[in-house]
Amino acid sequence: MEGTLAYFLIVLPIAFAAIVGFSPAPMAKWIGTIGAFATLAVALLFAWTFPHWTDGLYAPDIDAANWFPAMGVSIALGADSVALLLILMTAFLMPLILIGSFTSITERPKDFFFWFMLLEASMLGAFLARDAVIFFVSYEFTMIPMFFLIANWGGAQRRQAAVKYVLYSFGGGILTLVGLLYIAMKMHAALGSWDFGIASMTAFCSTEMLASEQVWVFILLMAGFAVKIPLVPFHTWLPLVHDQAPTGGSVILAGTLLKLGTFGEFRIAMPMAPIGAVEWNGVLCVLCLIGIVAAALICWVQHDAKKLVAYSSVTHIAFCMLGMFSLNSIGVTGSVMYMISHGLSTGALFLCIGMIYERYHTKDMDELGGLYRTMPIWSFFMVFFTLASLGLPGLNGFVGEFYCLVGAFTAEDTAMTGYPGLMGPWYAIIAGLGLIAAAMYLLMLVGRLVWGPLREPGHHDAHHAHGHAHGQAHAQARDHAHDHAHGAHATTNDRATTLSRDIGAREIGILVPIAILCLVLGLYPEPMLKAIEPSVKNMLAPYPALVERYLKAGTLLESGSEAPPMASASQP
Amino acid sequence: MDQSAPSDLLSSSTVMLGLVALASAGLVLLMRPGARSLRLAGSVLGLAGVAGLFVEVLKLASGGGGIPPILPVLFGVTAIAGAARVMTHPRPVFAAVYFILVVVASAGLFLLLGADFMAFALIIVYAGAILVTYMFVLMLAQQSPVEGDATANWYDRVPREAVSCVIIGFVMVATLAQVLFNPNEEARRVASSVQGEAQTQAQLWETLAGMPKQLKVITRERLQLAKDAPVQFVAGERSALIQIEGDTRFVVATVDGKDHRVMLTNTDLPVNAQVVGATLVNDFPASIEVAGVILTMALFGAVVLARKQVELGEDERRELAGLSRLSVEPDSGASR
Amino acid sequence: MTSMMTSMMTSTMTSTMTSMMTSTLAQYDASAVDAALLTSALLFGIGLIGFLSRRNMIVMFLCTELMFQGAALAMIAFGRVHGNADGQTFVIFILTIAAAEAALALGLVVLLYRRRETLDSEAWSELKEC
Amino acid sequence: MLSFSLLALADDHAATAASLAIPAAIDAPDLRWAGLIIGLPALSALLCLLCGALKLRSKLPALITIIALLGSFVLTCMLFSQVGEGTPRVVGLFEWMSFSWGTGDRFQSFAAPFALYIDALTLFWMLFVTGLGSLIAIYASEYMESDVGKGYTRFFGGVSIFLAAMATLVMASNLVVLYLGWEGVGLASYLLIGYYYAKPSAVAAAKKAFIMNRIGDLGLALGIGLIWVNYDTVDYATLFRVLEAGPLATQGDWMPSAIPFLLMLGAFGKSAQLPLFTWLPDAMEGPTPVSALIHAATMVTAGVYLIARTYPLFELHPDALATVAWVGGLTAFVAATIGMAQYDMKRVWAYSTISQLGYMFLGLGVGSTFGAGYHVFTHAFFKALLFLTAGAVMHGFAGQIDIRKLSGLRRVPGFKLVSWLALLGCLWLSALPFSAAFFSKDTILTTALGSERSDFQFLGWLGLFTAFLTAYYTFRVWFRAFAGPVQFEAGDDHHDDDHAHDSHATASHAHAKSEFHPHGPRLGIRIPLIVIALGVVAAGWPGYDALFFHGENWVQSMMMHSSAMQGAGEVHGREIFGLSAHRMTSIVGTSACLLGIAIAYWTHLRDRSAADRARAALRGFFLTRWIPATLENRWYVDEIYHALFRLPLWVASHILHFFDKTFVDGFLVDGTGRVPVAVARLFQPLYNGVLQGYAATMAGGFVLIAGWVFWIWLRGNG
Repeated sequence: MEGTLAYFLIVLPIAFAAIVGFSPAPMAKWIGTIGAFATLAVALLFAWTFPHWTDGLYAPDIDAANWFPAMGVSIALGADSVALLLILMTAFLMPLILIGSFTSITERPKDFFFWFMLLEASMLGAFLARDAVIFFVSYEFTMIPMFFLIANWGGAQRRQAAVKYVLYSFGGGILTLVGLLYIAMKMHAALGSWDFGIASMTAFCSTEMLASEQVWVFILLMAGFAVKIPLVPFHTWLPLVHDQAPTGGSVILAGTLLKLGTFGEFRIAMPMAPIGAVEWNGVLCVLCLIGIVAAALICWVQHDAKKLVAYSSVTHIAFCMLGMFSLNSIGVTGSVMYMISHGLSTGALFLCIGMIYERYHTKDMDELGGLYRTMPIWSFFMVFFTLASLGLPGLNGFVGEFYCLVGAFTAEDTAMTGYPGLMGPWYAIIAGLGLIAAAMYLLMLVGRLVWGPLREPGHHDAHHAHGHAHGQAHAQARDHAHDHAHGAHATTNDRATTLSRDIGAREIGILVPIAILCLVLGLYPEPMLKAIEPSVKNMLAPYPALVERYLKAGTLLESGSEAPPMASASQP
Repeated sequence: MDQSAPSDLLSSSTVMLGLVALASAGLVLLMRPGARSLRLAGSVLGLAGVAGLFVEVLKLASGGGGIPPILPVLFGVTAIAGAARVMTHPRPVFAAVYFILVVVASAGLFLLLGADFMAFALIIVYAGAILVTYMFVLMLAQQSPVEGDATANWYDRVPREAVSCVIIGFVMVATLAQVLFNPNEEARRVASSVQGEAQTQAQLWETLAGMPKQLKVITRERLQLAKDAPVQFVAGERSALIQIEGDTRFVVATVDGKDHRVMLTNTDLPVNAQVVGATLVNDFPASIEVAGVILTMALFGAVVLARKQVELGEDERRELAGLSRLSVEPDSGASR
Repeated sequence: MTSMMTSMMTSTMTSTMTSMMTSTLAQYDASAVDAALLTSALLFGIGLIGFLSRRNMIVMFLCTELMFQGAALAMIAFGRVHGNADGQTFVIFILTIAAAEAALALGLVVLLYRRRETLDSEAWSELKEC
Repeated sequence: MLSFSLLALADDHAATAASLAIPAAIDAPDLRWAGLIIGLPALSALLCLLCGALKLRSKLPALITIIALLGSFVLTCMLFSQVGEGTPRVVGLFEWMSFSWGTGDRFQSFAAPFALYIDALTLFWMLFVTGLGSLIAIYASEYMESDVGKGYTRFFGGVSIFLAAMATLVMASNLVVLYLGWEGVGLASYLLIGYYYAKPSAVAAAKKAFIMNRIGDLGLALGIGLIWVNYDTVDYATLFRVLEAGPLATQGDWMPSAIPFLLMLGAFGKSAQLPLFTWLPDAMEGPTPVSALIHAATMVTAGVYLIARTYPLFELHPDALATVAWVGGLTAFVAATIGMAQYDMKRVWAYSTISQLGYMFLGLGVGSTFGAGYHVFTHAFFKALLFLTAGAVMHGFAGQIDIRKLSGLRRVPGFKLVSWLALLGCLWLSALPFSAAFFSKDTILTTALGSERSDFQFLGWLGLFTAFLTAYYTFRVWFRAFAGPVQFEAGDDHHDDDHAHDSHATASHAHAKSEFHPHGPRLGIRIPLIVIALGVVAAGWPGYDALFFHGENWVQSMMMHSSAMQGAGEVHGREIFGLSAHRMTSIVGTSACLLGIAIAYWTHLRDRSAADRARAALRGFFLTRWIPATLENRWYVDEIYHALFRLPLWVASHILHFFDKTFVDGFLVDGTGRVPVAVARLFQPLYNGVLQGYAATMAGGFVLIAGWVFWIWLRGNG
């Protein structure tokens, strides 16, 4: 039963994309939303009938039709609890985004919803993939819809941003492909047959591949994911793209596309090259720390609200990866939990900023201020989601963050902790500084936008010059090409978009579910933690022995080609 | 000629390189439109280089001893000098004339190599025909020089990037020189020439055997017959006209019912022109046809290219097409 | 003046040639072959340099003729080395090509000259990649 | 003299409680209704949110909050009646966070259920938290009435969130739930300080408060981490049992002993002690009930509660408690000095709160949790009273709180009760003999002076000197504002809450200044004031009971039966100057208090110019010029922090941003983008359209290749 559901999860969005393509323009947004809701329904059904919530196995585990039998590539779909949670989050966010962009998307709505549906299909494909080629295809395919979404409906320099985004992650993706191919080629040499199944590749790699090979195969696999995550040196595309992407694009980018990187790391890079992961662990941890502190400080001096939130997601994701690199169950569980909570809170923040952008056509914090006076409901949600992403206990950010901190804290060489690791209290202390910095820049954001005296762009002169400006604004809006209107600040916050001063029922409708989910995950995260734990333990099987050997010997690269490391699954 | 010791092998090749370099330097000086004295020095330098080269090469050829024969050096040097002048002379007409000198000098070399038919064919066709066409086009395309200004126009005097072109030339010539004129190559040439000589001998007899008319002429001459006296040959065992006994060759001819044995000596062998004609016809029949086609194509090409663009007016065109002329003027009628 | 020069040259030529005729098969003379080869190399080199450096289109074609001449000389020399007449027959074909080329090239030159009133090859550089 | 002898008797029945172990907590599922103490305020917060959403324009939110707080107060009393000073009880409510992994000796588990740990300390704290909370809520219902439509629901929502979080913090059964309450209280204080959101100073103060608290919270979080790493549990009950079993074989060298210092950092952050105290004075930007409830009575005592609750942990490091004592003592002194030079009444009370908190930490440090606990109890009441009287004045005088612009309020009609209650508060603050504060402060100082350690003695004497300063600045405020000739100026804002039309208000208001007449507080403010005043006096009852009727001091018995039992024993110090510690502190303390009041009377009532003349004299003499300057500028602490932390961080951020934008993004990423273009332009000149150019390239290429081929061929068989 789940087998068909898994396929249905991917086919449905594509089908709806097609329908949107052929439907008349005004109908497009409704069909798109229905499609998103349908996918959500299928995802919920899939979760409902999912048999392996607590034993970390995959369902459906049947080997599906062969795609290229000669090359051992088969359309094998399957999800374990972690993948399923990410699928649920994606399916949950998608309808909200589409509803959110009803009014902001006026140009070519059909294309917009068409691309979004394809984007959803490819993301779900990536999460569901049990075959390296399927994973890679859908992982790379997400770039195409994202390119069009940014290039057509983005900000002023949207084309450069789109091109940069695609080239950057494409470059990274290529290296990942090389890594995967190398493994497949080694398998072919050893076993005589081509097999791209993720399970078989993982089994082969962690047992047969030499330590020296695993070290640089890990780097190759990590390259693509490091760009997508983004780890610090490769993060520069994120603020640029977020600044230029439309609201919906930003939300899905922060909500799920970053998680593709971390999920890839969790599903592909770490299991396939455990020795590499251990060898490079020191460097990666330092990168995460730099990411946390540096990006947080950069956030503090931003003037553009969206860029601030973009850099804040760089900090949060660095925090999440710190948990992942702690190589112990509590850390990795914390990082998976963090992925989901970051998706919700930062996604919601982008939605809020998008609502402001629709009304005032500016995201610049110097021009906006004290919006509580005019938009109390919006301010409530803005403050709520800022506190969620701040990691306030009781909301969803805290649980993930606390687990990552504890994970980093206990990843030490003392015997006391269950899992020896390469980090220690000092890492947790520096990451803790990130917590303080998070408070600083997020409260600065809320302090400027929500609290303080009322400041609206061009508000003052609007009253006096309202009469003639109004007419001129309308003329300008009508005849000028899309770019001009988009780029130039509207002289008055034009009422062309007929948006009520405070957020309307539609907008509240998309924020309330996220808020409820944040609260529930914050106060009662138990079921989710119990779901994540088993699959994390399965992934971490080879790591304790390796880490201990690493701590004792200082390096896992014994001189000469020693016997391939035994995947001593000492304990889960 | 034994394998010369590597040391002097090295020395001879470096000397040759030096000489080629010298010649090139001379050429460069010659090419650039500098002061007359400079260009004179260049030509002297060039000639010295070329002469040295010839001496070096011929020394190699004559096994290191003796004075090199005059004629090849003479022809070679004049050919090279002529070529240099062709290239450096600012007036294209003089360049063409110098080219004739080059052709004649190389014809001389042809003679030395025993290709006398080709020597004269070369002079006739090249110097006579092709160069004349060049002269003709030159005259056609040359603006008449402004009175008093005897110098050629700008683009003839100043060459393009003389130095880099000379370097390219120098590299090529140095390579060819190295390849052609090292002792092993010389030894190989001499070896194949010995074998070649023997082969030529047998080939000449075959060519003669393939020329019945010539044999008839020889027999008529030997037997003092009349020009048009009928002569019949008696074929040898492999139906070859020329029969061989020991090292003498003869042919049996029946004249008026009697067989005469006509002895053949080396002098009866075909002359170079005949040999060339024979090989041309026997070995390269297809090539001749292709050559013919190329020439006709060239003819058509030349005709088409040289057509004079004649702008036909509306009326002429209608007329050519045989249509009546439409016209509104009353009196234009068919008088035209 | 040119015709006088050619007649003078041919007269000297015939006198030397008759002395040769008697030995139909001239003794293989290594020095002659080497001289010819060297000359052909130099001729070809000078022809190449001329073609590359001279701006006048007609002189460029003259230089190609020089290269033809160099090639022909080499052909004859190696023909002599191998003792057969193939070299010489091939020179005949070289002549035909040279003639055809001369005819066509000069026709083109006339056309180009008529278009731009100059023989300078640099006048024709529209194909440049600016 | 009579009084002194009685004091001597009090110290004889020294209950040697040191060796008594903390009783093991028993599971009490029957007490699940205790969860409602947290549930009720949380529910009221939700209801307020609902009212806000429905845009109600009534006092309903106040009503909901007051009912909820009274309900939780009643429940706390019922709980107290049931548990009293009995064995502590753990009530599990629901599963929050739990995790376990590894097998065999490597087994590691982490459990943080949402459960309550009810013992004497918890009840003691909850009693005055919920009690004061409900009273102040009633006070606020009238105080905030001018904001009914605009921010009323948000205010009472904040108060409810605060009470819920404070209850969680106090009643938590493990440190992680304490952390939940800890940050929840920080959030509530952020929302309430920033209540007047239109004022940029309020927003900045709120942000500053939250960030400073967050720094403390980081210390606390790391402390919790360390505790869990070393003791494998974060639950109080199991933690106390493990500690009882003797100090763990310390396997990490500095790890276990770092725990008390980290917890201390958290406590100092929340209770505004020396390193992190600058946020409390700025927190006065919030409405006065908030200052009274949160920044005087309840939230700031969270730090004291934390140290009291985890007192056994503080034995892990020899001078952990000494540090607490030192920080407490120094803070008390510094805050008192700054308090002397402030002109804003609420700021003075804020600094006095910091100073009194310093005393409490001094008490904890020197080992008298009983003294600290008792001082918390008494301080909560009289400081709330002082703040509320100040609030009544602000309410009446349209936001005017500057003591230079107010005088003789005693005789202003409607403010007679407020003035007398303010006098009561001031007397208690300056530790008038036989006032409740006198007993609590006396206990602390006696323990300090009586202890063997010389530095504790020094702190004791410093505490006595600070008591003199306290008396001086308290009565400086009272004499200047409430006594003396009647003359006042109205505050600048029409009504000290929403300033939507402040620009218009000031213009129209100027002409109205002449005939402004303050309006005295109505019943809504008077009744809570009176009740609290009764509370202030009643707070002394445990002291009187122990002194006159030789009963057991109630606070001491509560402390005795809680985790902070080590310091709850009777204090018995060695002789000082021939007198017993008790008698010495009482004598010197009383004299310091009376001296302070006398000086204040003399410089601020009889001859008001005297203070100014003294100040001018100080400024004149170059050696002492720095004293008035530093005091008025609050020891330049804010400026130091700005220079030490905020400025370098700001510069670092700009550098990082610049580096990130130009080098990483510009040079590395865009740079690699530009490389192909540069290479293409390199080969551009080759294609210049000239025939011979191409011929030369071709010939050159051919010649090189031929040369190279022949060269190899030559070398081969040359």
